[in-house]
Amino acid sequence: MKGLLHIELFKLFKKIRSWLGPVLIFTLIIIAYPLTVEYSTSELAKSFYSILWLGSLMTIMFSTEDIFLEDYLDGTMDQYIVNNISLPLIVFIKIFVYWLLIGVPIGILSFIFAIAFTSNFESSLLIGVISLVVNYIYFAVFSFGNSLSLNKGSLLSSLVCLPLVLPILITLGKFITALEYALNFYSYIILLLGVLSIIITIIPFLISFILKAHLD
Amino acid sequence: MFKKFFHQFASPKTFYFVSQKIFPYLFWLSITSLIIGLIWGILYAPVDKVQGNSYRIIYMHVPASFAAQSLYMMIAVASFIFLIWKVKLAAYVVKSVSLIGASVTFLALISGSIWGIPTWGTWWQWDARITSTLILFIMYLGLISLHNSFNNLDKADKFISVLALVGFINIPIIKMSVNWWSTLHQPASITLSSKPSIDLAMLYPLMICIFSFLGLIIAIVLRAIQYEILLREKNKKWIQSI
Amino acid sequence: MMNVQFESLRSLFYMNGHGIYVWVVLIIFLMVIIGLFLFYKIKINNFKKENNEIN
Amino acid sequence: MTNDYVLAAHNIGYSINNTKLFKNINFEAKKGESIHIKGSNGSGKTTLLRIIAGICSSSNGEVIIDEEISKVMVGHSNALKDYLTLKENILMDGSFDIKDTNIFLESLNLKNKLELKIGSLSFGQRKKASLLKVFNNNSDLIILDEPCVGLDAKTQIYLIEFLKKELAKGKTIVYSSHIDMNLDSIEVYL
Repeated sequence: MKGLLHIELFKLFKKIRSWLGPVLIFTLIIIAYPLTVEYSTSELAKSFYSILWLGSLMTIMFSTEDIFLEDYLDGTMDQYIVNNISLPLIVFIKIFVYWLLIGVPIGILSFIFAIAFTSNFESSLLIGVISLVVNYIYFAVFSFGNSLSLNKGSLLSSLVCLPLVLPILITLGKFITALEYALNFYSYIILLLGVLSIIITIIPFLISFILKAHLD
Repeated sequence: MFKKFFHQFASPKTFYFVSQKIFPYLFWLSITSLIIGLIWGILYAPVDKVQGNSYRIIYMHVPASFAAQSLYMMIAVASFIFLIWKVKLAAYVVKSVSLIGASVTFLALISGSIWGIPTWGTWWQWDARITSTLILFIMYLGLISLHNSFNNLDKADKFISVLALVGFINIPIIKMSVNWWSTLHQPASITLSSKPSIDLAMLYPLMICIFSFLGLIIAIVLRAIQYEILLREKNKKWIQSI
Repeated sequence: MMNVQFESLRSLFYMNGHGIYVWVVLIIFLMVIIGLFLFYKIKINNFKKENNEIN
Repeated sequence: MTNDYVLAAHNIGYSINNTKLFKNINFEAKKGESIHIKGSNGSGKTTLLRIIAGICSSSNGEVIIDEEISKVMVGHSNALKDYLTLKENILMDGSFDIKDTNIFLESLNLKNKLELKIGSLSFGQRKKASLLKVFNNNSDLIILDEPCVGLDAKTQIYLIEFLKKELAKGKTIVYSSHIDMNLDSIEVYL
């Protein structure tokens, strides 16, 4: 398993545009946001969080587009099966690696931007952590969508994924309100962690079932 | 045991001929009762004190929303049967119901938003019920476009049923979260749920409309499944002799 | 109790200003039903026609 | 009865959208035997090989392969990454050392291409690179889908000689090829 993790990490790391591109685009979205609003700090802080969540959602949506496509087209996926490598394991590792190289930088950037926009260190740190958790969920859900529409383009996968990520977005909204009004926000964090744990365990099996059906 | 049952009674051929026999009864029965229900609702039911005559849209809107949700339930059950017991007929059900479900959900959305103009003064409200119906509509669209984008129909059947099941688990979650989210806002001035308890004279025609519309839609679903059977199994001998 | 709620045909169409909404919804409602029904009827008939031509 | 077959196929059929691609395919292979799958374009050779490799599942019938047997397969898609160098691609396979590969790299004229990206290699060179998997393996069952396509005459002979040696060692080969590879194979027609 360590070898597989190493290989997948190496493969993604070598494809610089696949991981640096999304991170840059996320940065650009956040930088472009103040330019569209007439400047006043309180106004900016108000909808900063929406931009943050939607920005990471969009970035992750298109960064996962070729998460399985490349291996499917060049026959690497066939080799996984011929060599008896567990497909759910590969799926799990792939999602983890994508999260590590794209999700983690986005999480750190969210933390930095949150300080810049709200100038509150503690809540920004919390935002950073939540962003890490939510990014993993996004990666898992969009990998699911992209595995369904493997070589059929991203239109289909976004149609498929929108209803699935919606509850997450609502939870994030509730979390932010709780944070701003100093209410009890821990329940939302626990809820997100619960969703994360379910997704970590179920999604790899679901996706590998779909990938097997694609190879048939 | 289940498998044996399904393979005997749910063979496409048996289904085709049985549904051919059922269809006219179901169709004519539900269409007459639907017409009765609509005439009763629109002409004879008393006027609503708060909303006036515009409430009569309820006799079209509620049956459509009810059918939209029951059809998704049907899809979920069928896709479960397909994935577990690999019954081909179940896959045909999933495929053909998704198109009808999408049109019925569209009907529910359109009638709801037209109803919104006289009652709320706006044709769209980000209210919990409307939002979750909109998402249901998107899910139907997802199912249809997923199935249409694959040439290999065996693959497409698997994908559509996986998606339908995941979506089915997601429906209560969406409902819950959307309810939860809309409590943030001011409650809508008049919503269906907060309406004063409905008068019996209004309720009877509504019940008739709901069930006869469902019956009518199921009759059309039977037709759709028949078409799907013809299309998929056109190489079979019994179809060539029809 | 079971009386027609409208005095004239005109008031039935007008419905105190709400008639337009009710009738538009009714038309869309019927159109969707008829449309779905005809859609499958035509498709099945076309299939059978082609099927008979081949055989 | 002892079952000494490495690979046995009973009554295999495959259909797409209720249209049969092929049906009733039967064959058996022992150690040291090879099977040549023949058929016209679109008759399902690749699909049959994928069924044998366990990638696809057949619509009817079954392929019986001993579970302990290790397989190696080279198909049309070569499982090489364009953005990695040849050396990195070889290392990624993980199952063998770059030192062991040296003999094959030299005889295939790939030795001086190790540091080049796969994207800059020619079609034939990529084919050779993907065949390295076959040359450098300990698998008992070798599955080849049109291995000679794109290879020059010299390499073809090299490959065939290598496969003959492997057969003599008691390995089993299943392949499809439009060129006769003189391996004394059992022929299966689709």
